[in-house]
Amino acid sequence: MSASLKNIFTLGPITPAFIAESIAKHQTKTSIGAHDLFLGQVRADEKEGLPVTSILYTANESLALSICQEIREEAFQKFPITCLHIHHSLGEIKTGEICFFVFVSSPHRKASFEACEWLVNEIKEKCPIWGEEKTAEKSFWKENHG
Amino acid sequence: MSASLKNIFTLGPITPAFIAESIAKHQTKTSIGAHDLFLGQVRADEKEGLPVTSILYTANESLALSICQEIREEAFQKFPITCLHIHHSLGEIKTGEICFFVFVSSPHRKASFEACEWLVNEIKEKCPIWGEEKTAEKSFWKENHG
Amino acid sequence: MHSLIFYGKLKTLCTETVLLPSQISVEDLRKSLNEHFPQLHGEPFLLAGEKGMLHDSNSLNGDESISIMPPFSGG
Amino acid sequence: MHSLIFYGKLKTLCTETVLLPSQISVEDLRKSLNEHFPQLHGEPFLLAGEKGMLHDSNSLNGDESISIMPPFSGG
Repeated sequence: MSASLKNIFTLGPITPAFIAESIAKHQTKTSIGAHDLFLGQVRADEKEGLPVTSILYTANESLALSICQEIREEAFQKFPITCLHIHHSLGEIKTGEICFFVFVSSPHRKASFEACEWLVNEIKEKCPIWGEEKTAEKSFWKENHG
Repeated sequence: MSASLKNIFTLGPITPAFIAESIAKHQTKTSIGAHDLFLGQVRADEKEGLPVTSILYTANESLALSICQEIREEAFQKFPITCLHIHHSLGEIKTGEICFFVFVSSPHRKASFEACEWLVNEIKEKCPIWGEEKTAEKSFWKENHG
Repeated sequence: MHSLIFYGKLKTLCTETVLLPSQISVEDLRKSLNEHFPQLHGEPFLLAGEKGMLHDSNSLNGDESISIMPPFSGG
Repeated sequence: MHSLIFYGKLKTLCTETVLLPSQISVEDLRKSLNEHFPQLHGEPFLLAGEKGMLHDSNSLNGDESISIMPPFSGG
Protein backbone atom coordinates (compact mmCIF):
# COMPACT_ATOMS: atom_id res chain seq x y z
CA MET A 1 0.00 0.00 0.00
CA SER A 2 2.31 2.66 -1.31
CA ALA A 3 2.12 6.39 -0.74
CA SER A 4 1.25 6.86 -4.40
CA LEU A 5 -2.24 5.36 -4.05
CA LYS A 6 -4.93 7.69 -5.36
CA ASN A 7 -7.37 8.84 -2.71
CA ILE A 8 -11.06 8.15 -3.27
CA PHE A 9 -12.44 9.34 0.09
CA THR A 10 -14.18 12.63 0.88
CA LEU A 11 -15.41 13.50 4.35
CA GLY A 12 -19.09 14.38 3.99
CA PRO A 13 -21.29 14.47 0.89
CA ILE A 14 -20.08 14.86 -2.70
CA THR A 15 -21.51 18.19 -3.83
CA PRO A 16 -22.98 19.12 -7.22
CA ALA A 17 -20.34 21.90 -7.37
CA PHE A 18 -17.55 19.31 -7.02
CA ILE A 19 -19.09 17.25 -9.83
CA ALA A 20 -19.30 20.36 -12.03
CA GLU A 21 -15.60 21.09 -11.40
CA SER A 22 -14.69 17.51 -12.33
CA ILE A 23 -16.60 17.84 -15.59
CA ALA A 24 -15.03 21.24 -16.38
CA LYS A 25 -11.52 19.81 -15.90
CA HIS A 26 -12.15 17.47 -18.86
CA GLN A 27 -12.92 20.18 -21.38
CA THR A 28 -9.27 20.49 -22.41
CA LYS A 29 -9.10 16.76 -23.22
CA THR A 30 -10.36 16.97 -26.78
CA SER A 31 -9.97 13.27 -27.60
CA ILE A 32 -12.93 12.63 -25.29
CA GLY A 33 -16.34 12.25 -26.93
CA ALA A 34 -18.36 10.65 -24.13
CA HIS A 35 -18.59 10.81 -20.35
CA ASP A 36 -20.65 8.52 -18.15
CA LEU A 37 -21.19 9.63 -14.55
CA PHE A 38 -22.73 7.43 -11.90
CA LEU A 39 -23.98 9.06 -8.69
CA GLY A 40 -25.16 7.16 -5.63
CA GLN A 41 -27.67 9.14 -3.58
CA VAL A 42 -28.82 8.27 -0.04
CA ARG A 43 -32.40 6.95 -0.18
CA ALA A 44 -35.03 7.45 2.53
CA ASP A 45 -35.80 3.71 2.74
CA GLU A 46 -38.16 2.68 5.52
CA LYS A 47 -36.73 0.61 8.41
CA GLU A 48 -39.10 -0.73 11.06
CA GLY A 49 -41.63 1.92 10.12
CA LEU A 50 -39.27 4.89 10.21
CA PRO A 51 -37.53 6.61 7.30
CA VAL A 52 -33.75 6.46 7.01
CA THR A 53 -32.44 9.99 7.64
CA SER A 54 -28.75 9.39 6.92
CA ILE A 55 -26.08 6.77 6.28
CA LEU A 56 -22.85 6.78 8.27
CA TYR A 57 -20.01 5.49 6.08
CA THR A 58 -16.81 3.94 7.44
CA ALA A 59 -14.08 2.07 5.60
CA ASN A 60 -10.89 0.10 5.92
CA GLU A 61 -9.29 3.01 4.15
CA SER A 62 -5.82 1.79 3.23
CA LEU A 63 -7.15 -1.57 2.02
CA ALA A 64 -9.93 0.17 0.09
CA LEU A 65 -7.44 2.41 -1.70
CA SER A 66 -5.20 -0.47 -2.69
CA ILE A 67 -8.18 -2.51 -3.95
CA CYS A 68 -9.46 0.52 -5.87
CA GLN A 69 -6.07 0.87 -7.47
CA GLU A 70 -6.30 -2.73 -8.75
CA ILE A 71 -9.84 -2.16 -10.01
CA ARG A 72 -8.71 1.02 -11.78
CA GLU A 73 -5.82 -0.79 -13.50
CA GLU A 74 -8.08 -3.63 -14.59
CA ALA A 75 -10.59 -1.12 -16.03
CA PHE A 76 -7.90 0.48 -18.20
CA GLN A 77 -6.95 -2.97 -19.49
CA LYS A 78 -10.52 -4.05 -20.20
CA PHE A 79 -11.99 -0.90 -21.77
CA PRO A 80 -10.74 1.70 -24.31
CA ILE A 81 -11.21 4.63 -21.93
CA THR A 82 -9.36 7.94 -21.55
CA CYS A 83 -9.71 8.46 -17.82
CA LEU A 84 -11.68 7.47 -14.75
CA HIS A 85 -12.30 8.94 -11.32
CA ILE A 86 -13.76 7.36 -8.19
CA HIS A 87 -15.04 9.26 -5.15
CA HIS A 88 -16.74 7.86 -2.05
CA SER A 89 -17.95 9.67 1.05
CA LEU A 90 -17.02 8.87 4.64
CA GLY A 91 -18.97 10.11 7.65
CA GLU A 92 -22.65 10.96 7.88
CA ILE A 93 -24.47 11.56 4.59
CA LYS A 94 -28.09 12.73 4.75
CA THR A 95 -30.87 11.37 2.55
CA GLY A 96 -30.85 13.14 -0.81
CA GLU A 97 -27.12 13.76 -0.64
CA ILE A 98 -24.56 12.08 -2.89
CA CYS A 99 -22.15 9.55 -1.37
CA PHE A 100 -20.61 7.86 -4.43
CA PHE A 101 -19.38 9.26 -7.75
CA VAL A 102 -17.79 7.28 -10.59
CA PHE A 103 -16.76 9.25 -13.68
CA VAL A 104 -15.53 7.57 -16.89
CA SER A 105 -14.50 9.31 -20.13
CA SER A 106 -13.70 7.80 -23.52
CA PRO A 107 -13.58 8.71 -27.21
CA HIS A 108 -16.78 6.72 -27.92
CA ARG A 109 -19.81 6.14 -25.71
CA LYS A 110 -19.88 2.35 -25.51
CA ALA A 111 -16.66 2.13 -23.50
CA SER A 112 -17.77 4.79 -21.02
CA PHE A 113 -21.09 3.07 -20.37
CA GLU A 114 -19.56 -0.39 -19.99
CA ALA A 115 -16.63 0.72 -17.86
CA CYS A 116 -18.75 2.89 -15.57
CA GLU A 117 -21.23 0.12 -14.78
CA TRP A 118 -18.41 -2.40 -14.36
CA LEU A 119 -16.55 -0.06 -11.97
CA VAL A 120 -19.64 0.63 -9.84
CA ASN A 121 -20.28 -3.11 -9.48
CA GLU A 122 -16.64 -3.90 -8.70
CA ILE A 123 -16.34 -1.17 -6.08
CA LYS A 124 -19.58 -2.20 -4.36
CA GLU A 125 -18.47 -5.82 -4.34
CA LYS A 126 -14.77 -5.50 -3.47
CA CYS A 127 -14.13 -2.29 -1.52
CA PRO A 128 -14.20 -2.57 2.29
CA ILE A 129 -16.71 0.23 2.94
CA TRP A 130 -19.71 -0.03 5.27
CA GLY A 131 -22.89 1.99 5.55
CA GLU A 132 -24.94 2.26 8.73
CA GLU A 133 -28.46 3.49 8.00
CA LYS A 134 -29.90 5.72 10.72
CA THR A 135 -33.52 6.44 11.54
CA ALA A 136 -34.77 8.69 14.35
CA GLU A 137 -34.65 5.65 16.66
CA LYS A 138 -32.12 3.08 15.50
CA SER A 139 -29.19 2.16 13.29
CA PHE A 140 -29.18 -0.65 10.74
CA TRP A 141 -26.10 -2.06 9.00
CA LYS A 142 -26.68 -1.71 5.28
CA GLU A 143 -26.35 -4.70 2.98
CA ASN A 144 -25.72 -4.50 -0.74
CA HIS A 145 -27.91 -6.62 -2.97
CA GLY A 146 -27.05 -7.07 -6.67
CA MET B 1 -47.03 18.11 -31.90
CA SER B 2 -48.84 19.74 -29.00
CA ALA B 3 -47.74 22.82 -27.08
CA SER B 4 -47.08 20.62 -24.06
CA LEU B 5 -43.99 19.00 -25.59
CA LYS B 6 -40.98 19.24 -23.32
CA ASN B 7 -38.11 21.23 -24.78
CA ILE B 8 -34.75 19.52 -25.12
CA PHE B 9 -32.85 22.23 -27.01
CA THR B 10 -30.33 24.72 -25.63
CA LEU B 11 -28.63 27.33 -27.80
CA GLY B 12 -24.90 26.89 -27.27
CA PRO B 13 -23.01 24.45 -25.06
CA ILE B 14 -24.40 22.68 -21.99
CA THR B 15 -22.34 24.02 -19.09
CA PRO B 16 -20.99 22.16 -16.04
CA ALA B 17 -22.94 24.69 -13.91
CA PHE B 18 -26.20 23.70 -15.61
CA ILE B 19 -25.41 20.01 -14.96
CA ALA B 20 -24.70 20.80 -11.29
CA GLU B 21 -28.06 22.60 -10.98
CA SER B 22 -29.83 19.60 -12.52
CA ILE B 23 -28.19 17.28 -9.99
CA ALA B 24 -29.00 19.60 -7.07
CA LYS B 25 -32.69 19.69 -8.06
CA HIS B 26 -32.88 15.93 -7.39
CA GLN B 27 -31.73 16.09 -3.78
CA THR B 28 -35.28 16.49 -2.50
CA LYS B 29 -36.38 13.29 -4.28
CA THR B 30 -35.42 10.85 -1.57
CA SER B 31 -36.72 7.72 -3.30
CA ILE B 32 -33.80 8.07 -5.73
CA GLY B 33 -30.72 5.95 -5.02
CA ALA B 34 -28.89 6.14 -8.35
CA HIS B 35 -28.30 8.65 -11.13
CA ASP B 36 -26.64 7.94 -14.46
CA LEU B 37 -25.56 10.95 -16.51
CA PHE B 38 -24.32 10.71 -20.07
CA LEU B 39 -22.48 13.69 -21.54
CA GLY B 40 -21.52 14.02 -25.20
CA GLN B 41 -18.44 16.22 -25.69
CA VAL B 42 -17.22 17.60 -29.04
CA ARG B 43 -14.07 15.73 -30.11
CA ALA B 44 -11.17 17.25 -32.05
CA ASP B 45 -11.28 14.51 -34.71
CA GLU B 46 -9.01 15.00 -37.70
CA LYS B 47 -10.62 15.70 -41.09
CA GLU B 48 -8.40 15.88 -44.18
CA GLY B 49 -5.41 16.62 -41.98
CA LEU B 50 -7.01 19.37 -39.91
CA PRO B 51 -8.55 19.13 -36.43
CA VAL B 52 -12.27 19.72 -35.98
CA THR B 53 -12.66 22.99 -34.06
CA SER B 54 -16.45 22.95 -33.57
CA ILE B 55 -19.69 21.25 -34.55
CA LEU B 56 -22.65 23.29 -35.76
CA TYR B 57 -25.88 21.58 -34.69
CA THR B 58 -29.22 22.07 -36.45
CA ALA B 59 -32.47 20.14 -36.02
CA ASN B 60 -35.98 19.66 -37.28
CA GLU B 61 -36.99 20.99 -33.91
CA SER B 62 -40.72 20.30 -33.69
CA LEU B 63 -40.32 16.78 -35.09
CA ALA B 64 -37.36 16.14 -32.75
CA LEU B 65 -39.42 17.19 -29.73
CA SER B 66 -42.34 14.96 -30.64
CA ILE B 67 -40.03 11.98 -31.28
CA CYS B 68 -38.25 12.64 -27.99
CA GLN B 69 -41.61 12.64 -26.24
CA GLU B 70 -42.33 9.16 -27.62
CA ILE B 71 -38.87 7.93 -26.61
CA ARG B 72 -39.39 9.36 -23.12
CA GLU B 73 -42.75 7.59 -22.74
CA GLU B 74 -41.30 4.31 -23.95
CA ALA B 75 -38.43 4.64 -21.44
CA PHE B 76 -40.86 5.00 -18.54
CA GLN B 77 -42.69 1.87 -19.71
CA LYS B 78 -39.53 -0.18 -20.19
CA PHE B 79 -37.51 0.75 -17.08
CA PRO B 80 -38.35 1.28 -13.36
CA ILE B 81 -37.01 4.85 -13.31
CA THR B 82 -38.02 7.91 -11.29
CA CYS B 83 -37.24 10.66 -13.80
CA LEU B 84 -35.28 11.45 -16.94
CA HIS B 85 -34.05 14.60 -18.63
CA ILE B 86 -32.73 15.13 -22.16
CA HIS B 87 -30.78 18.19 -23.32
CA HIS B 88 -29.19 18.79 -26.73
CA SER B 89 -27.34 21.82 -28.01
CA LEU B 90 -28.12 23.79 -31.16
CA GLY B 91 -25.69 26.20 -32.80
CA GLU B 92 -21.91 26.11 -32.74
CA ILE B 93 -20.29 23.99 -30.03
CA LYS B 94 -16.49 24.11 -29.71
CA THR B 95 -14.29 21.05 -29.15
CA GLY B 96 -14.19 20.16 -25.46
CA GLU B 97 -17.66 21.62 -24.87
CA ILE B 98 -20.71 19.51 -24.04
CA CYS B 99 -23.50 19.22 -26.62
CA PHE B 100 -25.64 16.36 -25.27
CA PHE B 101 -26.80 15.50 -21.74
CA VAL B 102 -29.04 12.59 -20.74
CA PHE B 103 -29.86 12.25 -17.04
CA VAL B 104 -31.72 9.24 -15.59
CA SER B 105 -32.58 8.63 -11.93
CA SER B 106 -34.00 5.53 -10.26
CA PRO B 107 -34.24 3.82 -6.87
CA HIS B 108 -31.64 1.20 -7.91
CA ARG B 109 -28.66 1.49 -10.23
CA LYS B 110 -29.45 -1.15 -12.83
CA ALA B 111 -32.45 0.74 -14.21
CA SER B 112 -30.53 4.03 -14.46
CA PHE B 113 -27.67 2.44 -16.35
CA GLU B 114 -29.90 0.53 -18.75
CA ALA B 115 -32.31 3.39 -19.39
CA CYS B 116 -29.56 5.96 -19.91
CA GLU B 117 -27.72 3.89 -22.51
CA TRP B 118 -30.99 2.99 -24.23
CA LEU B 119 -32.05 6.65 -24.36
CA VAL B 120 -28.73 7.83 -25.77
CA ASN B 121 -28.92 5.20 -28.53
CA GLU B 122 -32.58 5.95 -29.33
CA ILE B 123 -32.01 9.72 -29.51
CA LYS B 124 -28.96 9.33 -31.75
CA GLU B 125 -30.86 6.97 -34.03
CA LYS B 126 -34.30 8.61 -34.16
CA CYS B 127 -34.02 12.35 -33.49
CA PRO B 128 -33.70 14.60 -36.55
CA ILE B 129 -30.58 16.48 -35.45
CA TRP B 130 -27.52 17.11 -37.65
CA GLY B 131 -23.96 18.03 -36.82
CA GLU B 132 -21.64 19.82 -39.23
CA GLU B 133 -18.00 19.42 -38.19
CA LYS B 134 -15.86 22.49 -38.91
CA THR B 135 -12.13 22.69 -39.40
CA ALA B 136 -10.14 25.87 -40.19
CA GLU B 137 -10.78 25.18 -43.88
CA LYS B 138 -13.92 23.16 -44.47
CA SER B 139 -17.16 21.72 -43.13
CA PHE B 140 -18.02 18.02 -43.01
CA TRP B 141 -21.46 16.61 -42.32
CA LYS B 142 -21.16 14.31 -39.35
CA GLU B 143 -22.41 10.73 -39.53
CA ASN B 144 -23.27 8.59 -36.53
CA HIS B 145 -21.82 5.13 -36.43
CA GLY B 146 -23.08 2.60 -33.86
CA MET C 1 -48.99 22.52 -52.96
CA HIS C 2 -46.75 20.75 -50.42
CA SER C 3 -43.93 22.85 -49.09
CA LEU C 4 -40.61 21.03 -49.06
CA ILE C 5 -38.04 21.62 -46.32
CA PHE C 6 -34.60 20.10 -46.79
CA TYR C 7 -32.38 19.50 -43.78
CA GLY C 8 -28.70 18.93 -43.07
CA LYS C 9 -26.51 18.47 -46.14
CA LEU C 10 -29.60 18.30 -48.40
CA LYS C 11 -30.37 21.94 -47.60
CA THR C 12 -27.46 23.13 -49.71
CA LEU C 13 -27.98 20.49 -52.42
CA CYS C 14 -31.67 21.10 -53.13
CA THR C 15 -32.81 24.69 -53.43
CA GLU C 16 -35.43 24.63 -56.23
CA THR C 17 -39.20 24.67 -55.70
CA VAL C 18 -41.27 21.78 -57.02
CA LEU C 19 -45.00 21.29 -57.53
CA LEU C 20 -46.32 18.01 -56.15
CA PRO C 21 -49.94 16.79 -56.15
CA SER C 22 -51.80 17.17 -52.82
CA GLN C 23 -52.92 13.52 -52.98
CA ILE C 24 -49.85 11.36 -53.33
CA SER C 25 -48.52 8.16 -51.80
CA VAL C 26 -45.25 8.48 -49.95
CA GLU C 27 -43.71 5.96 -52.34
CA ASP C 28 -44.62 8.23 -55.30
CA LEU C 29 -43.48 11.32 -53.41
CA ARG C 30 -40.07 9.70 -52.97
CA LYS C 31 -39.93 8.87 -56.71
CA SER C 32 -40.94 12.43 -57.68
CA LEU C 33 -38.28 13.91 -55.44
CA ASN C 34 -35.63 11.68 -56.99
CA GLU C 35 -36.77 12.76 -60.50
CA HIS C 36 -36.90 16.47 -59.73
CA PHE C 37 -33.66 16.51 -57.79
CA PRO C 38 -31.03 14.46 -59.62
CA GLN C 39 -28.58 15.74 -56.98
CA LEU C 40 -30.38 13.44 -54.49
CA HIS C 41 -29.01 10.44 -56.38
CA GLY C 42 -27.13 8.24 -53.92
CA GLU C 43 -28.19 10.37 -50.95
CA PRO C 44 -30.26 8.40 -48.45
CA PHE C 45 -33.12 10.43 -46.99
CA LEU C 46 -36.09 10.05 -44.65
CA LEU C 47 -39.41 11.83 -44.99
CA ALA C 48 -41.67 13.40 -42.38
CA GLY C 49 -44.98 15.23 -42.59
CA GLU C 50 -46.48 17.52 -40.00
CA LYS C 51 -47.57 14.62 -37.82
CA GLY C 52 -44.38 12.59 -37.78
CA MET C 53 -42.27 10.26 -39.89
CA LEU C 54 -43.67 9.13 -43.26
CA HIS C 55 -43.27 5.58 -44.51
CA ASP C 56 -43.70 4.28 -48.05
CA SER C 57 -47.07 2.76 -47.17
CA ASN C 58 -48.46 6.16 -46.02
CA SER C 59 -50.33 8.61 -48.26
CA LEU C 60 -50.70 12.38 -48.16
CA ASN C 61 -54.25 13.66 -48.54
CA GLY C 62 -53.79 17.40 -48.28
CA ASP C 63 -51.02 19.93 -48.61
CA GLU C 64 -48.55 19.91 -45.81
CA SER C 65 -45.01 20.70 -44.98
CA ILE C 66 -42.72 17.82 -45.98
CA SER C 67 -39.32 17.37 -44.29
CA ILE C 68 -36.62 15.72 -46.41
CA MET C 69 -33.91 14.60 -44.02
CA PRO C 70 -30.49 12.94 -44.44
CA PRO C 71 -29.33 10.40 -41.82
CA PHE C 72 -29.32 11.92 -38.33
CA SER C 73 -26.12 12.79 -36.52
CA GLY C 74 -27.16 14.25 -33.19
CA GLY C 75 -25.53 13.43 -29.88
CA MET D 1 0.92 -11.04 18.53
CA HIS D 2 -1.38 -10.13 15.67
CA SER D 3 -3.52 -7.08 16.27
CA LEU D 4 -7.14 -7.61 15.32
CA ILE D 5 -9.24 -4.81 13.85
CA PHE D 6 -12.96 -5.42 13.53
CA TYR D 7 -14.99 -3.39 11.04
CA GLY D 8 -18.64 -2.50 10.46
CA LYS D 9 -21.12 -4.33 12.66
CA LEU D 10 -18.36 -6.62 14.00
CA LYS D 11 -16.71 -3.63 15.70
CA THR D 12 -19.46 -3.47 18.31
CA LEU D 13 -19.79 -7.27 18.60
CA CYS D 14 -16.14 -8.13 19.22
CA THR D 15 -14.24 -5.98 21.69
CA GLU D 16 -11.98 -8.45 23.54
CA THR D 17 -8.26 -8.95 22.87
CA VAL D 18 -7.02 -12.38 21.80
CA LEU D 19 -3.57 -13.94 21.55
CA LEU D 20 -2.92 -15.71 18.27
CA PRO D 21 0.31 -17.44 17.15
CA SER D 22 2.50 -15.44 14.72
CA GLN D 23 2.72 -18.46 12.39
CA ILE D 24 -0.78 -19.54 11.48
CA SER D 25 -2.68 -20.56 8.39
CA VAL D 26 -5.62 -18.37 7.47
CA GLU D 27 -7.88 -21.39 7.78
CA ASP D 28 -6.74 -21.87 11.40
CA LEU D 29 -6.98 -18.13 12.07
CA ARG D 30 -10.61 -18.25 10.97
CA LYS D 31 -11.27 -21.24 13.27
CA SER D 32 -9.56 -19.53 16.25
CA LEU D 33 -11.59 -16.37 15.73
CA ASN D 34 -14.80 -18.38 15.69
CA GLU D 35 -13.76 -20.15 18.93
CA HIS D 36 -12.71 -16.99 20.77
CA PHE D 37 -15.67 -14.93 19.60
CA PRO D 38 -18.86 -17.01 19.86
CA GLN D 39 -20.70 -13.81 18.91
CA LEU D 40 -19.26 -14.26 15.38
CA HIS D 41 -21.46 -17.35 14.99
CA GLY D 42 -23.58 -16.91 11.86
CA GLU D 43 -21.81 -13.68 10.91
CA PRO D 44 -20.02 -13.99 7.58
CA PHE D 45 -16.65 -12.24 7.53
CA LEU D 46 -13.66 -11.67 5.28
CA LEU D 47 -10.05 -11.36 6.39
CA ALA D 48 -7.29 -9.06 5.24
CA GLY D 49 -3.67 -8.63 6.29
CA GLU D 50 -1.46 -5.63 5.70
CA LYS D 51 -0.88 -6.58 2.06
CA GLY D 52 -4.42 -7.30 0.99
CA MET D 53 -7.19 -9.86 1.25
CA LEU D 54 -6.41 -13.19 2.95
CA HIS D 55 -7.73 -16.47 1.62
CA ASP D 56 -7.93 -19.82 3.43
CA SER D 57 -4.93 -21.13 1.47
CA ASN D 58 -2.71 -18.23 2.70
CA SER D 59 -0.51 -18.34 5.84
CA LEU D 60 0.73 -15.64 8.18
CA ASN D 61 4.43 -15.76 8.99
CA GLY D 62 4.87 -12.80 11.29
CA ASP D 63 2.74 -10.53 13.41
CA GLU D 64 0.58 -8.16 11.49
CA SER D 65 -2.59 -6.24 11.67
CA ILE D 66 -5.57 -8.44 10.72
CA SER D 67 -8.80 -6.90 9.46
CA ILE D 68 -11.99 -8.82 10.21
CA MET D 69 -14.66 -7.47 7.92
CA PRO D 70 -18.39 -8.16 7.46
CA PRO D 71 -19.85 -8.03 3.91
CA PHE D 72 -19.20 -4.66 2.28
CA SER D 73 -21.94 -2.13 1.73
CA GLY D 74 -20.34 0.86 0.08
CA GLY D 75 -21.82 2.78 -2.82
